[in-house]
Amino acid sequence: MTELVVGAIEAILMVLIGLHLSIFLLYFERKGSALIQDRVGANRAAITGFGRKLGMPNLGIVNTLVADPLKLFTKEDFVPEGADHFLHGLAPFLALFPVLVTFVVIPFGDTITIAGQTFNLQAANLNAAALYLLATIGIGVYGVALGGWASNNRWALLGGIRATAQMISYEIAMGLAIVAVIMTYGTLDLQEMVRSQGGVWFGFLPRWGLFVQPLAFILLLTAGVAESKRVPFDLPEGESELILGYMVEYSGGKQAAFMFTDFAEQALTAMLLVTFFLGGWQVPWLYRDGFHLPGGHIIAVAPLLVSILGIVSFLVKVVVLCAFLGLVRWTLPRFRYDQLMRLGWKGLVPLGLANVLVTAFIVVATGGAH
Amino acid sequence: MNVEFAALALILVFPALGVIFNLFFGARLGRGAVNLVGPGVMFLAFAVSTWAFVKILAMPAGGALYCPLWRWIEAGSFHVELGLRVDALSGVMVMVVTGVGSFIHLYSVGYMAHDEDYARFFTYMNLFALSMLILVLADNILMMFVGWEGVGLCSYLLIAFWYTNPEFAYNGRKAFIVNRIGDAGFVLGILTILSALAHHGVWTLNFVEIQSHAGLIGTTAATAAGLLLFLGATGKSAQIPLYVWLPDAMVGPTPVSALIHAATMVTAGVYMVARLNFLYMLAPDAMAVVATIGALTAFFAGTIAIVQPDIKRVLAYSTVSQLGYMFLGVGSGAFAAGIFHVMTHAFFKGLLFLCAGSVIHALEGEQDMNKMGALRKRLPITFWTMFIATLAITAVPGFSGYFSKDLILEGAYESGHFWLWLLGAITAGVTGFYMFRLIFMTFFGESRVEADKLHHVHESPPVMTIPLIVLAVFAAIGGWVGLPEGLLWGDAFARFLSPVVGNFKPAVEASPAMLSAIATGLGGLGILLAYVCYLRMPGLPVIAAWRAKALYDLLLEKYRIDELYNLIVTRPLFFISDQVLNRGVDRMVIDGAANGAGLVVEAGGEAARRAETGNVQHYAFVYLLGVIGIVAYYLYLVIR
Amino acid sequence: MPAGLFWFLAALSILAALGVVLQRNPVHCLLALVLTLLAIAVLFIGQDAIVVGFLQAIVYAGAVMVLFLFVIWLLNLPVESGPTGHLALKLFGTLAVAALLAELAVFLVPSRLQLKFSSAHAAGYGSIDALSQTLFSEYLIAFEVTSVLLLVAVIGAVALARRTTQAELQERKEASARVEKAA
Amino acid sequence: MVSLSWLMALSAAIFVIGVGGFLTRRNILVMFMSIELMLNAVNLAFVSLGSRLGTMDGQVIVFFVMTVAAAEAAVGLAIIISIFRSRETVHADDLTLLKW
Repeated sequence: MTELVVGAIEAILMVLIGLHLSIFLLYFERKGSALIQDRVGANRAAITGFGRKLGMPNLGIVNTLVADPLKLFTKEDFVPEGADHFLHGLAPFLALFPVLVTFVVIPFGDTITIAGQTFNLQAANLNAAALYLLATIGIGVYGVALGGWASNNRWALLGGIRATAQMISYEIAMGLAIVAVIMTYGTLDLQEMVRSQGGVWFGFLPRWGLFVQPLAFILLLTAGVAESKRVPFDLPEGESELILGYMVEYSGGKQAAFMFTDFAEQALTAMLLVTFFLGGWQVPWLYRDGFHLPGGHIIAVAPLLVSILGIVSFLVKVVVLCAFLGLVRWTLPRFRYDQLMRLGWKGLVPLGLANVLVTAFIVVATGGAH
Repeated sequence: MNVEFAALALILVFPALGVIFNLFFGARLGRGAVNLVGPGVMFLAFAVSTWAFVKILAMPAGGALYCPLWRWIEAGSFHVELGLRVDALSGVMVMVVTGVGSFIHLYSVGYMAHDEDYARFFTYMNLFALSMLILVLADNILMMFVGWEGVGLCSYLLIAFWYTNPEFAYNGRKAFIVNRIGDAGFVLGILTILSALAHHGVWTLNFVEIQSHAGLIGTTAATAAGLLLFLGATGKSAQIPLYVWLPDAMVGPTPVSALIHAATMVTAGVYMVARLNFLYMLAPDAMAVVATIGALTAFFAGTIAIVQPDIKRVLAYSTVSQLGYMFLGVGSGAFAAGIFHVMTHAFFKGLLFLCAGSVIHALEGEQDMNKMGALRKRLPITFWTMFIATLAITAVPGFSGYFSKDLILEGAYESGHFWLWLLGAITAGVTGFYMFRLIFMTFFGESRVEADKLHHVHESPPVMTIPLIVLAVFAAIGGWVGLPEGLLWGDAFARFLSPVVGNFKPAVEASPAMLSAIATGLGGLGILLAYVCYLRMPGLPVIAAWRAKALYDLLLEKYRIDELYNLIVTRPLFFISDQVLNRGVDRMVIDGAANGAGLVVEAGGEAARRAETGNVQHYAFVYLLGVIGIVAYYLYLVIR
Repeated sequence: MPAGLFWFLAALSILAALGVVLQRNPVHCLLALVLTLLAIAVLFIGQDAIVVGFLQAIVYAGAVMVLFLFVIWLLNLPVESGPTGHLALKLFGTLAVAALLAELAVFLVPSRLQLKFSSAHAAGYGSIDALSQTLFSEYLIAFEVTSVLLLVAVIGAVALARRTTQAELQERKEASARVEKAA
Repeated sequence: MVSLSWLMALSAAIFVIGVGGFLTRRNILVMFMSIELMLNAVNLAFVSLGSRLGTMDGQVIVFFVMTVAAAEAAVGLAIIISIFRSRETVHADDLTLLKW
């Protein structure tokens, strides 16, 4: 029973992390893009001028984090004529749900011991977590697909078709990248993957997956961006061509759910990259008993602090990666659809296959990953 | 003493190469190449044969060369090993086949000089020689049968060489079909021997092995086998009752006639009987049949030859007649004499045909002797060589035919067949008559040649006359190898062959000189009669023919044997085929069954097609019913 | 697998399967099918067939069914209005189906399932290791043949579904003209 | 532990529903989906029996069934598209060309 409660708490925690990251990304979307494009960005909503009285610049933070959701959730929920009411309502849920349930398998810290009880900082300790990821991501396709179809709108349907084709195409590249990672670590358990990234090579280099599977990192990064349908892969939304693609007939809360899905996927991508390649919650040179610096010095650290440092390390890495993804979003121009498909099928998939092949050879040659 | 001699295979390889060359490249590479290759391969085979023959002569008596080839048939304890074997008997035969064959090939170069289809002609000729060589060289009876069939096929091809003429094609077919009848007997004969031996656990078809186990074959089986094989021989060697194809075979090119009559094919039967002498010795009844058929054929064909106007037809019947002599010889047990006659006959009959060809060539295809005459001066070489050949065939003492025919008649008499001897002696007279009739009508007397042909009658080119001269020499002196006993080297030929065919054992004492004198005297009588009838009193034959018109017509129409065969065999066969098998069995029973099956299927399909709605769900429903049935069955099994 | 979960999944999968058969709108049918597949996938995982269960979700529900969805869109199928199909077929079909179900039910009376079953699994049963061991030893040839089958299916699908382009039509016309000219 | 009988009964029920769908629906796409239902029912039976017998064979067979189903879907759907292009219909009772 305790286990169940702890699991529930951890799951809620993880989902909250995901949601907050999404909020952060929403903010970054507004202000970050403004920064890059040399403009002020969201600047109007400063409730009672609270911040200004304290002499702070107007960050528009309240606008983004509070006013936007308030506005979205209070708008009229409009369903177009001839639309499939049931599916129109179901689609945003179908899109968001699989992403949110994916967060639970991501380990966000090592075990933590509180009051004599040891907890694993991973909401659901599935031993086939890598497969679970792929499954939920695969199911996520239906949300956008049905959203586009149920709107009874040509633009929406086109957007839905584009989104579906794009997602199932890049799912393959993503799956191949993850397969290579699985082969490298020899396990499907994400917590174990992170654990095996502890320690150092050559006395100083952290044993991160990035140094073993650089190609898989790039593949997963690219495919992840494509999965979340962000620039440069935002063709399903393509404001200039399809108005807003599969979301065009959505408003209010449902549209917010779709938007949220994109952000959550971005956050998820960042978490996966961190877990697979950047050592997860591992802090370089930090072991159970403290830091082992390259020079041979040892700085003792309390066990509880080690665990907390792990969580902080994980969050920092994720935030940095999210920021990087946002940077990409505002830096690269959009692909054409044929270029997108060509990149997916002729670029990433063969590269992923080659990577799997080479990995297999090396794994066999070095006597397996176990 | 047996010696392995691999070069024997070359005797077959050369003609085979000739066949391949002429068949595939002959027409493309032109007349020159064909004229070189066609006879060339035969001369090469002749050279190898001579080499082999000399080796045999050098060996002690009874020596043989052999050349194993490969295992042909293997079925349980029965297997046939292919191999070539040359002993004294087959040595003589192979020399005759390649030797005479070579010169006939050479002659053909001249004879066929104006024919378009020379490549096909030489293909057939080489194949013919090849088949005959397989027949002669075979060391087992089954391989011999291959050659036996081969010469039958080639005779068909060559007789019908000018196949655009329906009559010629018909004659070719006739030769083939008549041969088939004999071949059926031959196959049955082989099987009889095989089963007789297999009954005692000996599975073999090899001549030597059959001979060593001959004691196992009972008299009855030997008689049956001998008669069946002889049926084959009557087909191949044109004896009563299957001789009818040979005169009709004259429609082929003349070198073909020479080849068939002299070197190949027709002598196969005689060779076969001599080869299986041990078998026939076991069956005196079969021997008697062979001798009787031979003597009857000799006389019978000779009488037909008397009145024939066609020069080649006369020669054809004379061949049938001479073959009868040979069978008389081998049937009397004088196997060496029979083979001796095969050899001398090859020389003079080959020569006669080639000379006749030369005459025909000169007269641009004219074969009727009533339109010849007085050609002696215009065709000197042809005349003299043909005259020598005629002296040989009429058994004028000193010439080759004299020695061989004498030995045969002596054998017939001494084996106790007095009446057969008498018939043979009379036939000698008949031979003298019709042969000199041919010479006189062709080369002497008034010229009856048509005017427009007369001015370009000319002697043949050297490529044709050289074979004539060579063969004439052999026709003249070729018989001296078989001089009478006690004279110079004596009967060397018979001594040479005796290890293979055994020595002749006389049953009745007789004076050879006396017998010879009677036969020669009868021959002289025939010549004299011909001289009187055709040179002294040219009107006499006409009067005789008018007086005995019935007999004359009967002879002229060849005793109407063909018509008889038509009546008793062909017409009933046609009748049964058409009325019973065609209208009855074929149209009613077989067609009825076939059409009936079709009707049933059609009616059934018409009824069943309603079930085909094309709707996949209907099919699935029926499928489901089947599934329910199967599940129900298993349910029954489980519950029970 | 807890009994409660089983009953829930069983009810869900049967309802969803009925949805496939009874829904008028093909897209709704498809969604019902996806739901059935997912329920069955969970049933698989509940019986320790972990890899196969996830594969069912990834490949079957996540990819093959999307293909169906694409085709439905491509054909722009209307919602069927009113009863469809042959009434007779429906009647007799239902009867036959009921008969089959009855037969199978008789089979499934627990006293008849007299097989010797063990409920305890060896360690690693259903894991990717165990599946791979079986797949790449005992079923290796079948596995390789399957790869050929997939290749053939891909080629076949492309060959069947692609339209002939104008340029190809033109080329064919010219080729046949050449043939006629030659003849 | 759920009784094997119930698992098999569930499999049988889904299978029979698939059969019924195949027989009664006109739309060949839906008929196709019914076939997938039947396949999955059989898969469930395989996994259940394999699980009770403690062998991996059942799962391997399910793996192959999935592969074959994927190939079948690819080709089958391509055929349906071809049919729709030439006949403008996906109703099974309009596609009765294969009859007398």
